[in-house]
Amino acid sequence: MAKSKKSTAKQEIPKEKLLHMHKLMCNIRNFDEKVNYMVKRGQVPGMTHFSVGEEAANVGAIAALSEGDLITSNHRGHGQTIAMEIDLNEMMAEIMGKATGTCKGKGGSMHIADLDKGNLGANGIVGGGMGMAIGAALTQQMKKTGKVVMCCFGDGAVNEGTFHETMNMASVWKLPVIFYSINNFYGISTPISSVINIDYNYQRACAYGVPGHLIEDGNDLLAVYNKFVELVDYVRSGNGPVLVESLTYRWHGHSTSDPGKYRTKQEVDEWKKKDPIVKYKNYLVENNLATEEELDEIDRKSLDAVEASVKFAMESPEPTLESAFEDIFAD
Amino acid sequence: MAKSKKSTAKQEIPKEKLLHMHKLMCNIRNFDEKVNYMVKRGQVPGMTHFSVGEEAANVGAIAALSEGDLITSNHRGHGQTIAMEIDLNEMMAEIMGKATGTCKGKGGSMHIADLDKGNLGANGIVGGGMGMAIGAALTQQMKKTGKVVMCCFGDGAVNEGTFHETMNMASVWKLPVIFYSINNFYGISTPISSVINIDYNYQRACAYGVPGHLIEDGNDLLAVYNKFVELVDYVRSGNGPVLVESLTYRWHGHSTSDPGKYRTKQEVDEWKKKDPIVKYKNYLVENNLATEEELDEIDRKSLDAVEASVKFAMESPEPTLESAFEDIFAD
Amino acid sequence: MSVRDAIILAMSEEMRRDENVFLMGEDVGIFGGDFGTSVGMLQEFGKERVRDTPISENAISGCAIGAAMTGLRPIVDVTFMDFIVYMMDNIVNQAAKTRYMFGGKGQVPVVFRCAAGSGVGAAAQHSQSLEAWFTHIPGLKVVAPGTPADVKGILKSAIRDNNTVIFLEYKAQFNMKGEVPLDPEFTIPLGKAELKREGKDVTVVTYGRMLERVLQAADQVREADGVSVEVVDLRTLIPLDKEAILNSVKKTGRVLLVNDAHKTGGFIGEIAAMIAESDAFDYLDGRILRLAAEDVPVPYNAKLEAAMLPSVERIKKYILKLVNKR
Amino acid sequence: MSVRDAIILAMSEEMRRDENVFLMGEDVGIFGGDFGTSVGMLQEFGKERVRDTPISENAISGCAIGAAMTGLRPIVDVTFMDFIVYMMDNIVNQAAKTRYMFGGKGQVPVVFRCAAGSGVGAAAQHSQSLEAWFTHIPGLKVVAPGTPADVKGILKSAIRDNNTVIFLEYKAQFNMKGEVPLDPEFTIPLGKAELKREGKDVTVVTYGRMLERVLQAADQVREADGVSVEVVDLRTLIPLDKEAILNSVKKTGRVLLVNDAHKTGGFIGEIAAMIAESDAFDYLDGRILRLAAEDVPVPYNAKLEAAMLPSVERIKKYILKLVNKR
Ligand SMILES: Cc1ncc(C[n+]2csc(CCOP(=O)(O)OP(=O)(O)O)c2C)c(N)n1
Ligand SMILES: Cc1ncc(C[n+]2csc(CCOP(=O)(O)OP(=O)(O)O)c2C)c(N)n1
Ligand SMILES: [Mg+2]
Ligand SMILES: [Mg+2]
Repeated sequence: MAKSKKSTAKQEIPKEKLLHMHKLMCNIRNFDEKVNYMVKRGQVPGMTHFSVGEEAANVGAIAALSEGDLITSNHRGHGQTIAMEIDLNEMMAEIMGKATGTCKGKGGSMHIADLDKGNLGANGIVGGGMGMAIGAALTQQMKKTGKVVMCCFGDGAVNEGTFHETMNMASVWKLPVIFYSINNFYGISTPISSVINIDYNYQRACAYGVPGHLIEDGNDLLAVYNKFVELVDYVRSGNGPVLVESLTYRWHGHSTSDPGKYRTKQEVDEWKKKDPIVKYKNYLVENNLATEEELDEIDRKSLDAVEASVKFAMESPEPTLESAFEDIFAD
Repeated sequence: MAKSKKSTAKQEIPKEKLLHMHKLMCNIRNFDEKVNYMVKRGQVPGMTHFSVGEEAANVGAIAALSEGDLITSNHRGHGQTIAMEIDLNEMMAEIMGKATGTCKGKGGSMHIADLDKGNLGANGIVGGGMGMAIGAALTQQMKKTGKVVMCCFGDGAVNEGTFHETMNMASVWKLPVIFYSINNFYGISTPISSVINIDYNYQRACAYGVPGHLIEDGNDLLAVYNKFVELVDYVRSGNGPVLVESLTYRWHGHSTSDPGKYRTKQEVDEWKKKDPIVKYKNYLVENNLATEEELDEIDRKSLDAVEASVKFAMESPEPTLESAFEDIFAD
Repeated sequence: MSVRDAIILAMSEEMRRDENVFLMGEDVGIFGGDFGTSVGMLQEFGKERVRDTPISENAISGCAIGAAMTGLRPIVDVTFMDFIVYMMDNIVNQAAKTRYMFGGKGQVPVVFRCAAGSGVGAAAQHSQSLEAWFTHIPGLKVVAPGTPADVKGILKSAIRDNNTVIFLEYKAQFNMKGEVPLDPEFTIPLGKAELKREGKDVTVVTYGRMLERVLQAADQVREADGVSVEVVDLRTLIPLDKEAILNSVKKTGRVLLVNDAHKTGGFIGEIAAMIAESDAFDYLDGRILRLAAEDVPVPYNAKLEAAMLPSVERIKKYILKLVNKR
Repeated sequence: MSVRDAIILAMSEEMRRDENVFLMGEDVGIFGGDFGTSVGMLQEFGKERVRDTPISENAISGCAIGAAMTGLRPIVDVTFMDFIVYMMDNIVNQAAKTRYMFGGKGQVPVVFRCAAGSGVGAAAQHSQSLEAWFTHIPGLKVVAPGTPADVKGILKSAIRDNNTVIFLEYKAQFNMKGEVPLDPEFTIPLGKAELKREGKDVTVVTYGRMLERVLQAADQVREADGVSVEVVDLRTLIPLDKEAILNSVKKTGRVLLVNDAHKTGGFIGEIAAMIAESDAFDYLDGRILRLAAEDVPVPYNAKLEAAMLPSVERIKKYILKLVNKR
């Protein structure tokens, strides 16, 4: 099973794309930090999970997809959704429960979706998106669209039975789907090492006759991106599914309220030193692929966009009571 | 992953045990052929699944257990139950739905259990016994009984999510449980090769960090027995679970009614030539471990016992209507 | 035509009509389905569209839902309804809620065909009618037709519906025969009950497997006792045709509810409650009676198994009790 | 003491009393439970008996059942009740039926503690009260206490019971406070309702989360409108204390049923049906009214979420409607 290559842009990624990926990482960081800020002040009404620290693992993977490809995600879906370039205004409005939100205020953080852009939705059930992912892949196969599906989940999710059943079905039917385990080392408080008896999740690929891949530095945007370019190509070519795992870390608690006793401050600080955005910035600057000013400017604009989204959300109306009774059935 | 040894009795199995295992195989064969005969004549009221052809895979495994060890089984549970030395009268009565049956006529073929003897029951749900098995193993571990649990299922059952979750939990907690896949090459009409993308089920052990074992000739009683002696010892010693697979074949249809179009007569006939009982008899006689007469006499007695069980069942009363309303809750 | 053939015909017609429709499930291919409900379809439609699956109910249901969200229209053969236990997340937390949670985007047109009920000596884990679970979940439709023609018409509508539909078929009735329209455009709208008998003395509301017995009982009491029974056959449980039920109750003032699921927590309890809170309450001349399967796991023994269900005799007795004839 | 502390106390007392009792579930250890309902227990009882699990609801429930069949007495922290979808086979096809299928042998003493209901802005997949599913399955007990004292007493009885018990606790009420007896031998028998208020004009039957609102409503209408409300708090749904319900209905002749689960197919429908088929029907002075959560998936927006549930105001309105006061 192949291991990932280190940072490199030798496949000549256009500068535009390089900067765009930086922007997306900034968007995730700034958006989630802002939401976290508001959560702490009681300005967000519901449960949220943040992708801060996991920006590279999200952006690098999704940047390797093409127009028309699809994803499913999980409760920690902000990173993927933003990488799929959802409208930030609508996303913020949704998290604040407003009528202008992605889901008209009825879904919230755990259910942000964008079907038109191929995002089949975040999911509150661990493993809940896996079945959908292989089904979406079956559609691509039967309709011969040439599109692939990326199924994103955490490390703890690999212990759900649905992981096993869907991996196997995808393998047997050679479905165009990438199973992507974003390993942040914990499922809530539970270290992944205490709930599997192998070293890595990607090794489970052996049980399904599919290739397994590890991206050891999931905070290295280009390592993630390069690996995914290769895997997306493999899957799109009709070879069936793959299982891939990135190692990364979440900076914040599991969810809105998390006493955090299960990991040390030291461990968290170590990981903060491996900040994926700083790492990427340094790489671009050191290799003369972008200037610090350019990158900071992108970050500033991103911050502005996030602030604008808050304004948009704040000024948006609450959903009407009647709207609660709509959208249950399709015509 | 170790492969099985061929027939051998060099671990000096006492003659009594050798003959006893023959008797148990005859009991399974004779019992199920008799039930099949009655099913065809409409004398059996419900759904049944037969172990004919799979006698060695059942008896060899269970004969390696000790007093106090436990098993769970599946819909095709006759073989295991008889190997666990259930009372044949009560078993036949149960299959005929009589008040004197193992389950008072309320469970039938798919729910025969004998909790006192450590048989936690057949199960109508594919994979339904796996959770129970690891739970029973947890009890042995927490109470330090030194007993092990054998969890029996088919080949198709490895695609249930519960297989994955229970294997993993057993591995992580080092539970004393043997996962045993009796591979008869089909789940109803579906060839196992069409629903997994690896060669054998036992190879899935890799996903859980547990040893996987293949018994290539699951119709060779002593090959099965010897392997299980080794595995039971390994598991009893506190090393955690194993996954083991025997290759065998069912002679009859999946269940009571089965058009059988999914496999050729030729294939079935080939397997009948590999009759586990004939193979074992030949081995014993050729190695002067028993005479043909002795063995035939055992077979005859077994037939008598089966006939007696039919008589017992026939003469037994139907359960009363009131009994249907009993046994729902424990006091 | 038998119920079995009506099912095959309905699916086949819809698969001819719409290439997005396909069938998936365990042993639906060469085996022709655990209950023979897809015999011959592999030959006509091929392996892609009559799709044998691993024994993986969770993946089957999840795959169907994902396929439906992206443009296909899967029919899932659940086989024994009891196995739906392994599909609950996909049906309840995903399919039923997706559109709502996404603010009205997306749809999940899947039909889950479930072989329900007792009657084949398969005991407690293979004999359940679990429709009540799904009627409780907003976002799902639930149907249970009781004649071969209704089976065909309702199944076709279920396949054409853009929502997830739980379709009950009864293992004890696959061989039940009746007239079935052969017109491929024959459908029966979901949400419409049918008066299978008109009457003025007593209303009996039922659906699915029990319809057959209710009709026998109704005909017999009419003949023998001169009691005129109105039989309201729901066919669809969700959406529920409340109007049909309430109109009949207002007309007769007496009502008996019958289903083959366990009594406690069964769907007929919902109907009783719905009547008791409506204006039809004021028309009632007596208690709202229920007849259902006894609250015990289904026993294996054939006599006990049969005795756990409402019989024609008991249905008659209850009807007569309502009109004080006995 | 809060409901949360009552749960911790009940479990801890029982674990001290009986070494076979243990707790298992996701994050019950150092995290102290998703809702803090096992804070401190790891420290007292250690990792063997306060057992963190993988995210494997099927294995958790199966393991608990197998352990129970062989002599242990597990308590499972299901956390959000919505996740019980992955436990359905083990609970419904195995735990509920094992003893019956085996002809009266074996028992499965497991308590499944389920955090039910809405109220924390967690939307449709984290807010369900699914008790109706389990009340429909013979062989299971179902309980839903509504005060800290009842939580303690009922949970202790559930742990001591030799059957599988589905225990509902409400995420919106973990901080609710009340007097709780500290006597380790204090228990409340399963199957006994309690008259939380005696009254003569109207009966309100409720359980679980809605009790608090019903009591407020009852007190307010007594005060403001002079209506005397009898509040029957079921606490246990299965086995159901029918006598307590029917006696009260016979006394008052008017009845309102309230729960926080969806209306259609909810357990109060069963209660309405039970009343309407009983001799209490003849004592009824008016329709049997129900108030329940609306039949929509639980929306995220806090105002909508709140509006989907029966409010104190609406409960009062329905009570007054029954006595024709408004
Ligand atoms: C079926 C189910 N079980 C449990 C939960 C509660 N839960 C939410 S997130 C989570 C941990 C998930 O861990 P992981 O997959 O590693 O994702 P992460 O949160 O670390 O990104 C758990 C147990 C759930 N939402 N769904
Ligand atoms: C959960 C569930 N799904 C499907 C079935 C129907 N079913 C009964 S036996 C069987 C095949 C099992 O195959 P295998 O595990 O290989 O056992 P075998 O019958 O070959 O011994 C199936 C699909 C079931 N009983 N339970
Ligand atoms: Mg994680
Ligand atoms: Mg098999």
